[in-house]
Amino acid sequence: MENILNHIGIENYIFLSVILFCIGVFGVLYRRNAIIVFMSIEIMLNAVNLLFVAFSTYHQDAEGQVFVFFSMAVAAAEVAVGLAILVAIFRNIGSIDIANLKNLKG
Amino acid sequence: MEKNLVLVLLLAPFVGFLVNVFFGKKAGKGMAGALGTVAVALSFVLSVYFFLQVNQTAKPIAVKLFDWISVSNFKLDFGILLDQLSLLWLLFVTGIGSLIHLYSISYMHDDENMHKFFSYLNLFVFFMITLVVGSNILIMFIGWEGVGLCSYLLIGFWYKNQDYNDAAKKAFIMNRIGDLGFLIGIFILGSMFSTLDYGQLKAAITAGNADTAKLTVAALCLFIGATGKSAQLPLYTWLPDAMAGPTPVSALIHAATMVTAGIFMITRLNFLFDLTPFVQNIIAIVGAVTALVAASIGLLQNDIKKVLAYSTVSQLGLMFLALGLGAYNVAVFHVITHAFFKACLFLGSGSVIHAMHHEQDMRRMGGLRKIMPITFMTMLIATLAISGIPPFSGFFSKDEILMTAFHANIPLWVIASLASIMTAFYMFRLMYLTFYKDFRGTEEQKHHLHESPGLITFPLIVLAILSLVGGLISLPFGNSWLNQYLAPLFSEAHHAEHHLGTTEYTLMAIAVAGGLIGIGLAYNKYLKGGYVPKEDQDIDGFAKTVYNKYYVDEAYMALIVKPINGLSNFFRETLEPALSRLVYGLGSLANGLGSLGSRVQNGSIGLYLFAFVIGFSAIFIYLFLANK
Amino acid sequence: MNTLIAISGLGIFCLFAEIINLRKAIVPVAVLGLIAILGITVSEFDHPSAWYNNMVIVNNFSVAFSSLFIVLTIFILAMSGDFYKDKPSKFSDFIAIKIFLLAGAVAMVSFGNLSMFFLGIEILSISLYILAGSDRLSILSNEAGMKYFLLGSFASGFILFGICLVYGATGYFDVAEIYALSQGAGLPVWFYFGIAMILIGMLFKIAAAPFHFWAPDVYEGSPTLVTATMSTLAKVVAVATLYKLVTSLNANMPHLFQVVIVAIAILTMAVGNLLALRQENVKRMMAFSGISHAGFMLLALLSLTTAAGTLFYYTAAYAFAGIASFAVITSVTKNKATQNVSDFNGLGKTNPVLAAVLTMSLLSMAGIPIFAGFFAKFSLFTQTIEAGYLVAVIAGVISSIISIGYYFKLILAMYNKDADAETTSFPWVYTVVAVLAIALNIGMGIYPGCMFDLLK
Amino acid sequence: MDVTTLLLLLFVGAVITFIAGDKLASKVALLFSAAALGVTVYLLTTVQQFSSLNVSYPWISAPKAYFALKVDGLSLAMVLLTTALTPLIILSSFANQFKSAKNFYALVLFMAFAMAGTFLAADGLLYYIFWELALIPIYFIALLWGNDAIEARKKAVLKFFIYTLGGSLFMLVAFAYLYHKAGSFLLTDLYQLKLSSCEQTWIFFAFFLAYAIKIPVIPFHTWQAEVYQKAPTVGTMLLSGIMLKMGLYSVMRWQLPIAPEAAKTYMPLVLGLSIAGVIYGSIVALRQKDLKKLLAYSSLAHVGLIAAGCYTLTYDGLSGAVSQMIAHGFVIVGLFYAAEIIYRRYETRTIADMGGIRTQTPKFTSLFMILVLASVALPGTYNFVGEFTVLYSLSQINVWYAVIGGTTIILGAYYMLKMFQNVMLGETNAKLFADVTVGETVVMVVLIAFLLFFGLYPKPLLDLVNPSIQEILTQINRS
Repeated sequence: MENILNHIGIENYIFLSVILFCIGVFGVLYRRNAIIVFMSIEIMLNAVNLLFVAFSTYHQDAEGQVFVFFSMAVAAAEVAVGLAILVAIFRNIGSIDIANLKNLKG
Repeated sequence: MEKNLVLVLLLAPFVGFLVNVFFGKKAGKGMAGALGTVAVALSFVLSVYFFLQVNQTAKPIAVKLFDWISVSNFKLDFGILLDQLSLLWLLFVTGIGSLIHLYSISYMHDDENMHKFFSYLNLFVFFMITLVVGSNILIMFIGWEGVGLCSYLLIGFWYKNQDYNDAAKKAFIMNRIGDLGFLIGIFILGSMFSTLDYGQLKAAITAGNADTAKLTVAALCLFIGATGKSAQLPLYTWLPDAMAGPTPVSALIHAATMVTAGIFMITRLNFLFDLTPFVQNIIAIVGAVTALVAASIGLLQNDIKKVLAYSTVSQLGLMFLALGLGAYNVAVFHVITHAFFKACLFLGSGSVIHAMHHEQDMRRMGGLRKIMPITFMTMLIATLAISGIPPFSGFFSKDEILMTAFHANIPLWVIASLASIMTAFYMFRLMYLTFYKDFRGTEEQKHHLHESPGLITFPLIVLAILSLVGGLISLPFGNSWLNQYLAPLFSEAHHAEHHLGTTEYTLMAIAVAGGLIGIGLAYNKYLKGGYVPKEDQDIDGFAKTVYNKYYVDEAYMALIVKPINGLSNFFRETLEPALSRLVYGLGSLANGLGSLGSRVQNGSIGLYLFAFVIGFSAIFIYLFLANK
Repeated sequence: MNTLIAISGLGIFCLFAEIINLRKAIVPVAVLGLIAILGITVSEFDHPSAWYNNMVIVNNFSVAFSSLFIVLTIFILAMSGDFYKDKPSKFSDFIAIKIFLLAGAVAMVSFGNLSMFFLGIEILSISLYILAGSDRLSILSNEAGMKYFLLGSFASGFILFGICLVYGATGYFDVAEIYALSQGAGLPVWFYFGIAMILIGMLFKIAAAPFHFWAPDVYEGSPTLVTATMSTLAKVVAVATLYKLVTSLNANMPHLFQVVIVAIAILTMAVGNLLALRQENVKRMMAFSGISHAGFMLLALLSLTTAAGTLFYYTAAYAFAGIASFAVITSVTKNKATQNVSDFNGLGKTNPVLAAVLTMSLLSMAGIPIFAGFFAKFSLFTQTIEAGYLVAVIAGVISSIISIGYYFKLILAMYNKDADAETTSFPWVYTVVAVLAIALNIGMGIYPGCMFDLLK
Repeated sequence: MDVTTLLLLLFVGAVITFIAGDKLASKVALLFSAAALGVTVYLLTTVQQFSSLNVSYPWISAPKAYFALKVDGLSLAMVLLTTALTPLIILSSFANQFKSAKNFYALVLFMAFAMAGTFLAADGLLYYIFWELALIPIYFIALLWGNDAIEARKKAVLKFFIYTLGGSLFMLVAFAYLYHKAGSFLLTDLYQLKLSSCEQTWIFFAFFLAYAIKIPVIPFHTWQAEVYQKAPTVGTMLLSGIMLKMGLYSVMRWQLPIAPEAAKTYMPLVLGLSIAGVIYGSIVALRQKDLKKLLAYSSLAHVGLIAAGCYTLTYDGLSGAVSQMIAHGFVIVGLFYAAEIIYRRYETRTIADMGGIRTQTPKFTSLFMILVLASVALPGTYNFVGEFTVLYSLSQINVWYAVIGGTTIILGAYYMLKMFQNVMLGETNAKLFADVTVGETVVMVVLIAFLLFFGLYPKPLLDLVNPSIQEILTQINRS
């Protein structure tokens, strides 16, 4: 079956995803605002989702796209929990800077 | 029957020991003393019985009691061998032992622990019998160590005085140094010949195909053992100190019996020493030098028992000289006569000390001749004997040694003769200072002076008589009884008789003259000159060196004891904690690493994420890049 | 599969129980229900089956581990009744979340498809995020929850990427298919990239160095019972899953992977034990102890074909000892602000039973016979030696020696010091759980064969 | 009636002692330990063929392990040592008032159980388990009922525990490796292994580490003196009397026959270490100020000699080592008991605070003296038999070993007599020393009677042990 991958090549999708994933990783590493960190994690996940879709097309197989739904649902749940914890933290210390979370160490 | 009698002979003193240990206190002092004496006397009677039997039949009595120790290449029985040599020793051990027990009943009567004293004495006699009658070297070793133990117990009998305890300890440890040599000798013999039984050893060694070098080492080791027990150079220093013990102990153990164990051992193993001339030479030299050194120290001692102690060392040296020259029978002869006169001397000095209320310094004595005539007479006889004046027993035995030395090696003869002259000098010095002139002690002592009771004088008299006539057993004319009696023990070589020729008579004359010179010098200085030795602080010059025993004890202290103690302190205070710290150090290292790690774990999420990524990258690089 | 459904049903029941005012019944019902489910699960032993196009595969491995998880959950739930009694309004939530967590755990060991695996791990993780931060008013708990969440979802991203790459390389999520393909040659390199990423994600979950940093902080900050859950149940689940993943995805593990495993195992043991030495907080100490045990368990990956039984034994031994010790720790520190070693002073006198149980569980973790921990370590060592990695065994031995240092610190405190504060009451349920758990541990020690042989 | 009964008896005894409560604990413990002794003696006297008592039940299938016990003269002799000393040790403690006595005596019996198990085990895993089990009770005994400041004690016992456990873990690795090679832990299978010299070397040293720490051989001894000093006397007795014999026994039973080639290759090294221990221990003991520490170092010296005997790989060395092990067990228990008797009256272990005791208690003095003499291996005591045989075996390897090792008879006499002099002799001590009680006398007399009897007539014990030693030697010399 004719598809776009014949023209662009699966490698490029992989590279794109890797780049996106790395952007996410660096976002997580360098930002201290919890919300932005969350968003960076979302970028990582979505980079993967993108790749899933690409592979799904590559293999002419729907499973990959189904998996994307799973992973989106999971990501949503995860972020919900994360935000809830964040709210609790904000109520306790009035800040969402993760650099302030250094009570536990040693 | 015979076996039972042998057992009684052996165990009677042991039973005496047990009874005295457990019931002595309740039985009372007289009872305890009597019991101890009877036990030893019983052994003596049996010894005489067996002696007569063996003397007649010339057949040794051997009894096997039970299987004892076995090692890979041999088994040892606990067996008893009553032959000419052991019986001879038994006779004077139990005989003199009985007399000294008798003597002690009176001598120790004031001591609260008298029953203990007798139990120890009995134990000593038991071990001495064991030493003598065992059928193999290891049993001898049991007795050997056992008498050492009793010596330890008895030297330290007055245990409240730590100096005495030190002396006891010193005796034990010095002995143990020798014992190690003895043990090593036993090991070498055991592994060479797969037996330690005298008979089998003799057969194996005389078969003549043994490695001489190894034999030499073994003999040397055994001799080291003998130097410990018999107080020869360099291990002699314990014996003078051992005089801390009660005087009967000095008489029995440190003069008559125990210290002759070394001579017994070498005589017992004469077949071994005969094959190792190198060791024999060493023995002769050590003996002669010991005789001279000890005699020279004896010249200036003021403690009456110390004088006797050094004289013992010196006499033992003469015996070793004889042993080294292969004249075992001569050595044995001197052992016997020495036992008589030295026991007599010690007991006599004990009598004096008893009278003087435990004063032993001759500078505080004098003029006792009239107050204690029996003591004086008996001691005089013994002194004449030790000085080698005919016809007293010491003359014959000492003369034989000198004669043997002369025939073997003139320098040794010179040394031995010098020692004899010194002996005569210091013995008469002792007599003059003690018994002549005026009393130099305190008034109080003078007031209490008295002749000792019968229980003390009786043994003295018996021993004096023996000192007088003891020489009869081996008169230098023809083939003496002793030599014949002992002949089965020795190889043929020793049967060569002395032909009394001019040389021999000249030698005798020289020896007697030497003795007389010594006596004369002493007479001149102490009786005629009325000289009384200086107080300790006034002694100076070379005399001080001699008086302080050439500082040998101090040298040992500085060269051996101090370094070991220093090492001990070093180990205890430095090395042990260091080792300990090493172990703790490992723990601290772990703790330190832990602290370091804790610092990395600083609570920062960023760092944790960073570590994750680093770890991830490292693994990826290793897996997919580094190995491409 | 029946297990999974039943567990989920039980969880939902717990949520409903709140609505129909049956709060008091929740714990007994949950415990009884789990016991029943345990029966169901065990009955599936030796009856392998596959469900829903191989989404879920039930085999002896999954049954054995599921049963272990259920037993652990029973213990944890039994303690929850007392632990949450001053938080009645959230009671059913906590219980339900723990049961859902169990469902995730069961899914993780019985997956037949990577999507099932991913769902399982996320259910487990999200439940744990919630539980870690569940003490809403405590900043420490918040911090623990946040740290766990951030790092956990970061790691999830890696796992997801790994799954994606594996899918891309093979075109399948079904592990059996992937396994078949991995036997052949010609897979693109990103297949191995994917495997590596999944493994690294799992290494994070079991807290292997250098991915371990979250564990001590999270363990310390979380409510004690949650710490117990994480250090026993969650750790065991992660290890079992890791093992299952490795065996089912890639039987012929390249030598390079083994080297990495050995290196990480040694590093993990060292880091865990060394850092534990300096800890005063018991929960934190147990976290490091758990890290070091993760290092040991990693050694099982070196002998994939034979180690299932050993791993099962090790995890069970570790988990029971952990439950026993955490039961004691929870009981002792229940009304205290801190959980320091000094809080255990004099326990030997005030409550000898708890002290004895804690001692025994620590001895088990230290690997002293006759406790199960010894056999676990020993058979792991044996297998590792057979696999040819003596160096890993030596490292294990050395770290075992180090571990005595901190385990005994606690024991010494219990027996050798007098109590600082007045004694508080010790609810009976903790004691019962502690004694039962340690009894199981000792039973395993006296007759280890029964468990070693299960997964032949 | 077999050895399993014996083990069960001790184990059940421990449980019942615990149940019996504080008041009855000591009596119950004594009863059970005496019963165990009875069983041992019964077995020794009635059984003709010891191998008929061997036990072997399958226990674990993977790794394959058996509950296997090997009964021969050697193991029975060691069991006898254990069961004979345990009641004496328990009896000796009757005068002490231990808090929570039930725990204490239960631990003592449990330790006896573990030690007897170690001596009997014929399966490596089982052996290792017993070996480690013995460690736990002594740890608690020393920790909970010990002397001195708690911090120092804690440090000492922890070091002891970590040290010994650390050593044994390497042995465990060796066992794991052996299992990998042989497919079983059974002694018989391990004996049949053919290991390369490299394998033998590291297995030999893995075992050596475990045993050298337990025995202890220098420089692995640093735990010893501290623990001996800190532990309560009962613990010290158990440690020095029985437990360190576990190490020596294991050398004979496990280390040498499994790695004989390595044992031959490294003989100079291990012999050197052992003999160095003799001198080192003696010299350190010379200047000790603490009575228990002095005895600890004397023990170090003596076990050095025993270890040397083991490592000679000769019949004499092994046989002498066994004799010496038993003899040392009895004598060191007696000596520590003497120290305890003094401590009960003077509340001190510092030698300088003693002295002048002899006048007040002649009976105790005599008993103590005999023990001192036994410890310096005076002929007539069992110690002499052992020491003589060991030194003889050393002289067969090299006379200089015997000479250096033999210095123990000199140095030993030196420090023991010095100790005795300072402790017992001298001017009568101002402090009252109550005469020894009947119980105290009984314990010491029994110990001494044993030593003297077998000193004069060691044949029964030698006959008991020697066939096993022959067997071990056959294993060592297999090609």
